Amino acid sequence: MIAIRDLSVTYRTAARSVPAVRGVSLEVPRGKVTAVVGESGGGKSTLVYGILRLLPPGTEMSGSIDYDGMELTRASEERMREFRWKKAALVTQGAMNSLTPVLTVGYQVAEVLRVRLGMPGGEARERALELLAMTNLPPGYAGKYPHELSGGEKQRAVISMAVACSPEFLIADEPTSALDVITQAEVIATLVRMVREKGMGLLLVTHDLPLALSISDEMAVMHEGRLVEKGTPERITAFPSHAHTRTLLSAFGVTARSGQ
Amino acid sequence: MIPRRFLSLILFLGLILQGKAACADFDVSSVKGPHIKDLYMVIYRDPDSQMLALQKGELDVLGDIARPSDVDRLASNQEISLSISRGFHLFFMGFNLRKEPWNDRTLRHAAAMAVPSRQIVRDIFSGYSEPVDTYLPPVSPYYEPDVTVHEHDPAKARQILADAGWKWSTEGTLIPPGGDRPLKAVKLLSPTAQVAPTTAEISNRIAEALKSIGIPLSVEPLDFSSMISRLDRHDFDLFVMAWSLSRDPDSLFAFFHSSMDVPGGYNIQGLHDPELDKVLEELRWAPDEKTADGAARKAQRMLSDISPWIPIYSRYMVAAVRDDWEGVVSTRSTSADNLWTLLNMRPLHGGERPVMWCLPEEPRSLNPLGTSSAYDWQVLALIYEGLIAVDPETLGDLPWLATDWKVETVDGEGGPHTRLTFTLREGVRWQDGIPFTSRDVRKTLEFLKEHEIPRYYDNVRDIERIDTPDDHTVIVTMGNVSYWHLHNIGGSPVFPAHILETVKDWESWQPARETNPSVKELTSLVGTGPFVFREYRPGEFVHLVRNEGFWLLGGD
Amino acid sequence: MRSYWTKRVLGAAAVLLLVIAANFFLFRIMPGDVVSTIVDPRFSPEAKERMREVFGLDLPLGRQFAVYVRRMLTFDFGISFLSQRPVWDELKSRVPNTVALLGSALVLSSALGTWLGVKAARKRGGFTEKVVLLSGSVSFSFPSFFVQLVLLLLLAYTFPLFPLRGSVSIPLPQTGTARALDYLWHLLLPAGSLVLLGFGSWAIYVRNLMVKTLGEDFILMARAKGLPEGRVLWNHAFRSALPPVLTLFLLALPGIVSGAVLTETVFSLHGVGKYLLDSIMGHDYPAAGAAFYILGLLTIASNLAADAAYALADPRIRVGGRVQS
Amino acid sequence: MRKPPRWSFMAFLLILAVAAAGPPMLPGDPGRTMAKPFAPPAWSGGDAPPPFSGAITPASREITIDWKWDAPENLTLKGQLAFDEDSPVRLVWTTAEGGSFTLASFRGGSLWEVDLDARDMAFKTGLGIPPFASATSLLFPGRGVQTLSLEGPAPSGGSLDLALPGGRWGLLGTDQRGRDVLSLFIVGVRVSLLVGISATLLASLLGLSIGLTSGYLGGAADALIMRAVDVLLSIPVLPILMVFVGIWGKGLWQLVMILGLFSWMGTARTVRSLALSLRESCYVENLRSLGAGPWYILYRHLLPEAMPVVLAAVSLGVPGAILAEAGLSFLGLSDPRVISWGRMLHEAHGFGAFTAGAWWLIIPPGLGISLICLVFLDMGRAIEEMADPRLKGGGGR
Repeated sequence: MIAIRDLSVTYRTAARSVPAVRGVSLEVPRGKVTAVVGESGGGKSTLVYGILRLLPPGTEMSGSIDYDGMELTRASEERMREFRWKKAALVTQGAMNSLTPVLTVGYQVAEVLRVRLGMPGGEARERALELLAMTNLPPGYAGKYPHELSGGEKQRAVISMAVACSPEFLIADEPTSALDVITQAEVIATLVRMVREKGMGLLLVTHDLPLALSISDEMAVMHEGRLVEKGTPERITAFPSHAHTRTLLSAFGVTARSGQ
Repeated sequence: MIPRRFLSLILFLGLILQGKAACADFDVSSVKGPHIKDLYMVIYRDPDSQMLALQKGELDVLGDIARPSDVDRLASNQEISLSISRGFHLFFMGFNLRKEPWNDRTLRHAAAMAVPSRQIVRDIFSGYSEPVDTYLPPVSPYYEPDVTVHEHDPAKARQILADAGWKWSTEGTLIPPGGDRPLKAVKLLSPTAQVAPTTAEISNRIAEALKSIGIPLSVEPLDFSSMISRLDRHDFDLFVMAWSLSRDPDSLFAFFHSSMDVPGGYNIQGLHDPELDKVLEELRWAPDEKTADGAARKAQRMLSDISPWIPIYSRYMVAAVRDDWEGVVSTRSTSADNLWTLLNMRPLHGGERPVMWCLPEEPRSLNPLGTSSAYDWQVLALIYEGLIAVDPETLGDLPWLATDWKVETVDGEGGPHTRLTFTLREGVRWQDGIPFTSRDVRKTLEFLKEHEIPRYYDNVRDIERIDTPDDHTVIVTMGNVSYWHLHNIGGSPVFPAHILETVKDWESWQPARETNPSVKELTSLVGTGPFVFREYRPGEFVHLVRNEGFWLLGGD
Repeated sequence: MRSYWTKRVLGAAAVLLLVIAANFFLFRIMPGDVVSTIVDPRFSPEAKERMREVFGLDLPLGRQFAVYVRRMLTFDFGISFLSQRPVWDELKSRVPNTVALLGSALVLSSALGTWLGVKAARKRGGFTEKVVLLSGSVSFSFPSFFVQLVLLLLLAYTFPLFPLRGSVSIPLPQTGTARALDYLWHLLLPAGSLVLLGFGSWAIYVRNLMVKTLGEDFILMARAKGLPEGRVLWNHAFRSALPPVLTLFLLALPGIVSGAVLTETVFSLHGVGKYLLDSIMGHDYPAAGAAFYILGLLTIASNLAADAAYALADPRIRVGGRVQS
Repeated sequence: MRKPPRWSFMAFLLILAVAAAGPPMLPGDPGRTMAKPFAPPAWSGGDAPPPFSGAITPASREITIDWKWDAPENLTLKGQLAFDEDSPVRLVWTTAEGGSFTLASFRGGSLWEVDLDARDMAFKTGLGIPPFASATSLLFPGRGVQTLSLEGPAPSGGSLDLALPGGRWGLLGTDQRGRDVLSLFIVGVRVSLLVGISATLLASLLGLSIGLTSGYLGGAADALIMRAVDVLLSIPVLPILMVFVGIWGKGLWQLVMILGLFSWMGTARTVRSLALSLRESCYVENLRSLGAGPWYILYRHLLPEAMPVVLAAVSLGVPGAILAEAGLSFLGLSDPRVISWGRMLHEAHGFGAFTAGAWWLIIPPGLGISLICLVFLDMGRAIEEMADPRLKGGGGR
């Protein structure tokens, strides 16, 4: 379980400082889907990269992130690197530039296996094919470059890479935006399958409220850097406690009863 | 009132060699060399690196030092000896006499008085040059000092102009006599040569000086070749130029005889003076030296009255040799970087080491027939020799490959002819071992004339016939009479007949790259001279070694 | 892929043709008279005229051009006006020196510049970045000949660590190895000065490219994968930035070739650049044309080489995708 | 917290001020000879003497010089003296050590003009010293009182001026002709700025218009122009400049033209890609559908967008032009009448300042060029960073 307690993140530049996450507390258990919903610029991505500690230099973090007794905000860079991907892997928006454009997809998957798990080259390449196959990418795709793949294919390649080291957690940052509806469904199905089959925990960060409602076990609503609502999808749909949640719900055509 | 005249009375005494390596009166017959075995002529093109290399000891001999700051610096260097000599160099400003207003002699005299040559020499050369008033450099044996001198005196310049009816406009521009319009703006063509950064500077000084007496002059700097083409087309008002002359005064004919005023001819200024023409003809076709000398001096006196140029200065030749050499030869008329030094020098502390001699430019082709580059000839002159050499002290004739000669005027068809009879030195061999005979001289002259080789054609065109009664006598009969034929024929290098016979195309002939037909280790670049060509590495050096069979060594 | 190469080769051919045409016409409209540069005061006007004929300058211009193109392509550059030797004979000995100078300078300055640029981009605001930014601007800002002259004075004269001139010692070393070492020793200062002058702008350019690249998502992704920093930097960021870096190669080349003229002048090197300068000064059309042509060929050849490297480095070209321009 | 303006902007204003106000404020013509050639700056001259002058007149027939330094570089005596009496006159120099030299002797009875210079060969020969020796070290053998006196009848009129040039001069010494380096330096900044800025402005204007045209027209015209740019970019410029200077002459404006004509390609390329992307943008698409003409779009939308790029190109281009001018000057391919920093370096090199160690002649123009280039580079970078903040050194993603 990853337990976030009272996390605040502030971006500092020479001229000003911008608080992006303010006093967030959240628990991400294994084997379950936890969703964070909020509008763009609400601090969701900062939260994701805060967990992996991939924020730009000069960013201030306070509060704590506890992973099985390890304090992530204060862990050494070495231990962090060990934590990344083996314990928690990142799934980014596939249409985004997440794959290195000059390396083949197969190489990029195999690279993780070789470098992180110390797998010999030949074995890594075979395993990469298997991983790609798991996300329904035929073997021929291993030799392709990212620019030759469609958005959905890229997304699946990214997921293959994410599960390569069998991490305990998947952290997905807007994995489906900019994909067409059918592809979206496929990608989500793949993700959920991984979680269910391997007992991983999934932290899904999205602005897509219906998606979050439909697949998450626990969810939270984020607004201007704060978590304004936490609970099961059913509870939130039924009894939204914060005005922003109500606005969101109504925006997506989900009717809710007044909390009070 | 004789202002400043007393300065010129203190004559430059010449023959001065600084410090330790002072050289007594030089006796040519004492030279029995060369003593050195290896000679590297190293290519240093940049004057700065020449200086640095000399001071660092990477160079032993450096000639033609032009920058006064370098001279001063080397003079204070205890490891280096400097020598100075007068040079056959003449820098002048020429007028276009074909058009107004320069056809006016008074204006030219006034201009001559306005130009501060002495001050220019002081400021630009720190005194290491000689202001001149004549049309031959003072080192010339035919130099005439007693000529009309236009002393620097701007006030007098204005005076003589006013006396001749010139007036000045309100802006101070000259108005010709009888006219009412001031002179139009004129341009002084000036080269901006890389090698002589001083030239443009001198032009500016001249322009300022002439402006001060009312001549609306500005400088037009041009690269050398566009300038020459303007001059060749006679499209100019004024120009500055320097010539490097030879010891013979017949250059006066080329520069000032009216027949040389053709497009591209040497009479650039377009001087036509029938009286002067007569004297110049007398000079050019003088039967003997006495007539020549008289005509040369008379021509100089006439020229300084006519003032077709304003002669400005003549450079001193400054050469530096490192002090660990002895036997360096320098005289008042030849600076230390000469053949005699090479024949005579040896390491001061004994032993054997190569001489590093500065070559300021790449030799262009090492083709003695095709090249006219002075740098090629710095090398070639150590390989090929002429019948007559020039005495480094007196600049007189010196027996060389010819031990004796006779100049006669004989009558023949179509009038009198000059006949030259040379007696050749015995026992001389070409560097490939083949004996040197009259056949070689004859073949050389015939070859030069037959192929009209530009560098030599003027020298040999008048040859009518060549007789070789025996192996050591050459009789050359010229088509007309001129004392200068002796120097033209006697001064030309002699090439081996057995090599000339193999030359198919003289323009692209590359003797340095051909294997010698008789000795495999040698190239076709063989002469009778003191040094044998070994290797030319472009951009780096030319390597020469002592000719062990050199005739001067054998006579020891 | 094929269209890429067709384009590049056609482009190179166009440049070649342009160089040849520029050569021919530029040098022919230069002022001045060839014959005048080789005059001697003792030549008569007839002798001068004879020189003009010898050099064949009396042919009509059109005919001269047709012959010219063919001769350029066969490396037959004619006879130099100044030396009266075949131009190619004169150039032959100079080409290796220039190639060695330019090649080593280009390779070393790009290697050093790239390394420093990557280092600088990695640590924003760090010491390396400051040094690179400063040294880049400074080395770009100093006139090259000024720096070179000062270096020459300091390192070849005041502290004589290097030779003053040329590319060989005199007399020549005896063994082959000694000669090779001697050559390197002579090359060190000129090439080193070019590196010193050239690495800065290279480093800045690479740093800028890397800064942009390091901001890309795939870099964040690579970090998220827990890859070691070196691998992120070189295998992902630099590999991706390589194609534009190679473009810089193309852009830097003409500058380096221009630098050869000054460098060869300062260090008295026997090279093509100096030959070009001398020929232009002497209005030696065939020689200047040939030198310009050789420099052009060197540029075109390296351009094509860089294009090939670009294609290798950028899969979007290699596998026939769309090329961003 | 507001940052102060970048240093380069301040420096640029300073340079502009010097260029505008400096030359008119100079006392007299910078071409005048002020001291001996290669005189070091006054503050570094050490034991070098200051300038000295004196005169012999009918009233005063002797000049005494209390000399406390090493021998001066030169000595000149110029002027006219008139004598009524026809008897011998001598100009005699007596040294502190008691040596005596006759500098000139003549007979009175007329007006004499004297023009002596210790550098003249004739002067040295007259004193009996070799040509490379220094006449002044003979006349100033030690420190103490040296005297120049006129022996013979008293002159009836005129005056004879003795001048000893200083061995050190001003803030930055003198050049090979004894001119004040500081004045030349101040005059030179104008030319370097002028050449740099006008050539780059020309290049940027060309680049801007060609880039906009190319980007806006697109298609075959664009392809053709870009090919031409590629070709021009891959040709070494210096050789071409050399050839053009040969054809057009070495004047300042010719140089500006040539430099401008051969450095527009980079700007054209950048502007063109900008124009291309703007042209494709929905925004311009909409404008076009609203019936906006190409000129309107070009003027109101493309141009303002391109301006920062062009400004940065100008700033970054100026150093290139200044350095190109310096390079051409160094090769001797510039107008010798125009004093620029490049020209100063060329002359310093031509006259051996580098080997003579005359650093005051080399360092100011050398550093001046690099300083001005640094200023422009930094301004260019500042402009670039405004347009693309990611490039800013340190901090911030």
